[in-house]
Amino acid sequence: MFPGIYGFAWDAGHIIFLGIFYVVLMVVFATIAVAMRRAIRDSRTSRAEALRWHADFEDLPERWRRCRHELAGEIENRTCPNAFDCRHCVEHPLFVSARNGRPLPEGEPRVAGFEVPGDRLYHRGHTWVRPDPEGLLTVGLDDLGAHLLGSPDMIELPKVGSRVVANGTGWLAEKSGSTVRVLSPVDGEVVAVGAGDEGWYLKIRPDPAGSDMRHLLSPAEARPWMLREIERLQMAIATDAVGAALADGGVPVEDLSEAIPPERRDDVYGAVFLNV
Amino acid sequence: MNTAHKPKARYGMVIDLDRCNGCGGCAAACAVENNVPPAAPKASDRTGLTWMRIYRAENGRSFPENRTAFFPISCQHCGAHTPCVSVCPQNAVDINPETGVVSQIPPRCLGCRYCMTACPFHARYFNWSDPEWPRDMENALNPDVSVRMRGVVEKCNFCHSRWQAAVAKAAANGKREIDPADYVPACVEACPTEAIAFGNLDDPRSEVSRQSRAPNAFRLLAKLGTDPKVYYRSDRDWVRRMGDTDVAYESEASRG
Amino acid sequence: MDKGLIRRGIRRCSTGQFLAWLTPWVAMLGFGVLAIGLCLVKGLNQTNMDNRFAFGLWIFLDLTIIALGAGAFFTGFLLYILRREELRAVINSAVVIGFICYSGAILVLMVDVGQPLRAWFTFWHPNVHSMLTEVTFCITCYLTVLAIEYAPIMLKNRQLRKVPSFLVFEFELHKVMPVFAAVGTFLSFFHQGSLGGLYGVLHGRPFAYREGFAIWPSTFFLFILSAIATGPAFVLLTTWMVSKVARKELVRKNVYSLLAKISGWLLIVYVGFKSIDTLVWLNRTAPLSGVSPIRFYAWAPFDIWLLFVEIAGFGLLPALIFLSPARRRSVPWMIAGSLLACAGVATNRFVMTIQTLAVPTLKFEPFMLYYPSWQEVATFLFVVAYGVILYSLSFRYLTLFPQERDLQH
Amino acid sequence: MKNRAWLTFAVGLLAALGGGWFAVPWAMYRRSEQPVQFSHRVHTSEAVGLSCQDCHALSDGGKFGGIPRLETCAPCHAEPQGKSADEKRFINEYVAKNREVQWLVYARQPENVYFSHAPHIRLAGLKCEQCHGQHGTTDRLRTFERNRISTYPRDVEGYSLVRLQPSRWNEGMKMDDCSRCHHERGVEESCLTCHK
Repeated sequence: MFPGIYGFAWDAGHIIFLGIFYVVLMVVFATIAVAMRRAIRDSRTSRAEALRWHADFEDLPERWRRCRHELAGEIENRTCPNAFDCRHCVEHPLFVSARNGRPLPEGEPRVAGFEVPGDRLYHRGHTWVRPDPEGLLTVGLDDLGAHLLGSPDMIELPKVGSRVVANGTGWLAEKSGSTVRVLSPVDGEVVAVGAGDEGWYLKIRPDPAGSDMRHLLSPAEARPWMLREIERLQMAIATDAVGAALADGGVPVEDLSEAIPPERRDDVYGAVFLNV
Repeated sequence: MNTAHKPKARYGMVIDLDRCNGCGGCAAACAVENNVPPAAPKASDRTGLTWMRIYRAENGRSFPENRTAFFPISCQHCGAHTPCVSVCPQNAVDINPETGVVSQIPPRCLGCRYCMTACPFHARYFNWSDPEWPRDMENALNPDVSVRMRGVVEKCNFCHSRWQAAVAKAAANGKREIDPADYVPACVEACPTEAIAFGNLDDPRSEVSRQSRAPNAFRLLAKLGTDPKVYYRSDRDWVRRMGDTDVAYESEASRG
Repeated sequence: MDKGLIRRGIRRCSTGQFLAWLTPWVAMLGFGVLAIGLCLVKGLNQTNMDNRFAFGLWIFLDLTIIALGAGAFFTGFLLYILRREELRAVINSAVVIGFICYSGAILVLMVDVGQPLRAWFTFWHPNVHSMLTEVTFCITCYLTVLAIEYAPIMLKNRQLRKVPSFLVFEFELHKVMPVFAAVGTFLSFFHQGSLGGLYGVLHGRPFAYREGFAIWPSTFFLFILSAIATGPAFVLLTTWMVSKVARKELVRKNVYSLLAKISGWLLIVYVGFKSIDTLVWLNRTAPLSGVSPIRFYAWAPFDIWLLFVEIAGFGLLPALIFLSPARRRSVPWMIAGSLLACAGVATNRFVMTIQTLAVPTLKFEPFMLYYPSWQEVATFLFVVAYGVILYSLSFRYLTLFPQERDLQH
Repeated sequence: MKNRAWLTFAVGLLAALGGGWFAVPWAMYRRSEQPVQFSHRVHTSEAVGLSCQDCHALSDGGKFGGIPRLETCAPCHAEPQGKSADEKRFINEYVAKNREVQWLVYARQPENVYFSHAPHIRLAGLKCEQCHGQHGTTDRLRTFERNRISTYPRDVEGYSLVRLQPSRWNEGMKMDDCSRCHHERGVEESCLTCHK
């Protein structure tokens, strides 16, 4: 095993055999060490939030990872390869330029009973962001999200002064025993927090360079998307016993969570808020 | 391993099968000399321990042509491509270049039994149970041979402790060469018909080397190329053919 | 009760049902513990092995499950090195199966050796010329690699991934996974081969002895080939069995047929080489050792039929099933093919282990058989139970089949 | 905070190393004193003038007489030769009662080792000091340590498991020591050379 131990000899057999053995060991341990070092670095540089989203996104079912341009009817079938982050997408600008400046059809501000106001941008995790006149960004839950969580049992908002990152955790909400990680639509520093009944949750100061919001859906895109989301929600709620149970049209009940069978609630939250 | 030295000796045996009557004296003497424990309560002839096993071979004819021969088989101390030495994963088996004896070191043995599958002579034995001697018989153990523990392999080593004693005796007298009379394995001593000759095969004057060159001498499974140092002799053709692996034999095999 | 541990959106039976499923396996595990305890405390006289059958049921089954566990390294190789992305659907399951097979085999080996506490001697005083040394080194190294590959699957558990450092470590570990896949492939290649070499080098046993290239006898390469040919078939088989037990689709059909196709091509190559090797051995190697090959097959029940069944029935037949596109469209056919292929590798390991020892070398020695004792069988049942329990836990709480969620609707 | 982490680590490391280097070896050996204290230095001094062989003789057959029996000591020690209490006790307890001393043998080899002094002294011409070091000039008999598991004396196992420096005499009579000397002198060193 080692020189100096009885039975070891400096012959070809020992050198080749043990040489290979030690190389294998070194490769294994070096690779683990690299992974650990990177993990420690990631934890320090608060990349954990971004990594969590990437890991979660990887684990989402493929039919939940549809490209926004598929939802807008610009392409037949496309799975998003960029974790819903169009800022780094090579193809997204091509789709936009293919529109030749023609805007997408605006659509109705009310989709299947859910409000989709035109003054804000939407995140795929059912949050929206609205620029304030004073340069801050207001973040809140969209109508579907608000109906699902109703009035949460518990809510854990970020501290004022902390940073949130796009696709990272915005805040945590607990409802009927399941914890939901609501995703933040944008990067920035939290300057104020509010509760859901005020219509918003966070006020965020964007980074000095300005916030890149290309990854967010415009109201015109959000309306067909919302339709798809309701479909998806119905699918998620559906059990073998009960079929789709959401009202078609009309005003949805205040607290949709009551309409969901308790044993499906956790899965439904995961599906809507993109939590794995 | 130091191979600078020319081997001092290549010890071997010649067993005259025409003299062997299968009495088992060699096996008994071996067991006493080498502290082979008595059979464990549940041991069978397949799980028992013996460094020297006597097989019975028959020519397969019916009366009055039926004939029987006995093959005492111990470790054959292969000299080339030694099957067991190369396979042991942890060097518990090696060849002593001074004597040509194939060793088996129980405290180094893991008990994987790979050497047993490798040995074509089935000359290696495994301690399936804890060795146990009847009360007081432990006092009669040979202090020059270590007892083996459960879970290890053991086998004949040509009574190597006797060689060590002979070397010490010669050294006490300031001599490097041992007196051949001082090194005789127990089985050779015990054989009532003096069927076994033992000595240095490399010494052309020795009895064993003369007998090994006799025209009726042969070795078991010689075609495997393991160069055993145990020779057998017989004037009977059918007995000599028993040593081969070749299929052309007519007898029905059985064993004792 | 344990809902918080199960991945969102995945349907699993109730806790009660799960415990009911585990109960018989735990009982079997307990029975195995008893047998193992007997072997360790009282010694190997608890087995029916003897001085002639120095290897028995344990070594035969160890070799078999290690061959079946080859699916882990080979799937990893195909996915991470050759980039067959379709196999991502089964890689986690293959890793868990590999881990179970290898750890189970090592566990049985620790009971099988006479002095388990001396296991480290092989590392401290290795005889580098022994195939068993190579096997020992490679298998322990590879089990380490498998444990490393298992780690990210575990860290993806819903509760564990909540811990940020676990999540980040899992992410980074996953990125370097190709390195482990490569190391695993390298190690598996050598020990699968060395397990074959184990017998091929026994020139004292003409039934097993084979000529070869450099230091490796031909069985070295045949074992590798048969293992990688059967590995995918076993992954296919287990996936199907799990989907039957769980009563749901776990992977898309194309994954089944891809596995079958890979297995089929490798099997046909294996059968080709195995046939050539058998002919060379019967006509050249064995006669040179002084044995007429007819002698090997002179005794019932291991007559010449075993050779034909091994090569044609369990080798060629599944290969033809797998290679026919029409058969590959039918799950029952693919399952039948997998069963045959797995039986083939088991037969091969059986022949090399048991028949080698049964066939006498000395003329006045009889042909011998041996029947395992209940302790030997129970020890192996322990491994089966251990495997089922570990797999069940992994299946329930970890994501073994990423496509499962997609296929639920 | 950071300092505390390092401190914890350092303390843990020290504890582990201390355990490995001192506590475990200490716990592993059972210590006992020789039944009678004895000074080799007095006996080998010029005043007495004994040599090793005078008491530790080699028999004609090459067997090592080893530890002297009462009959070797009694002729000189029928009456006290000095003033030591140990000698008085030796005479009263052993010589007078004709009882053998149960000496604890530092160099007693394990059961599976065959060692004969004859080839080493007569043929190789080794001096006693080569293996036994300065034992012949010591004033006191050391505390005897016996491995609780193997029951072997500590001298034959060496004083540390992993030895980084070449053997010193009191580093024991490990197999490595024997094999190194055999190797250096070109003597055969296969298993059966020394094992039985």
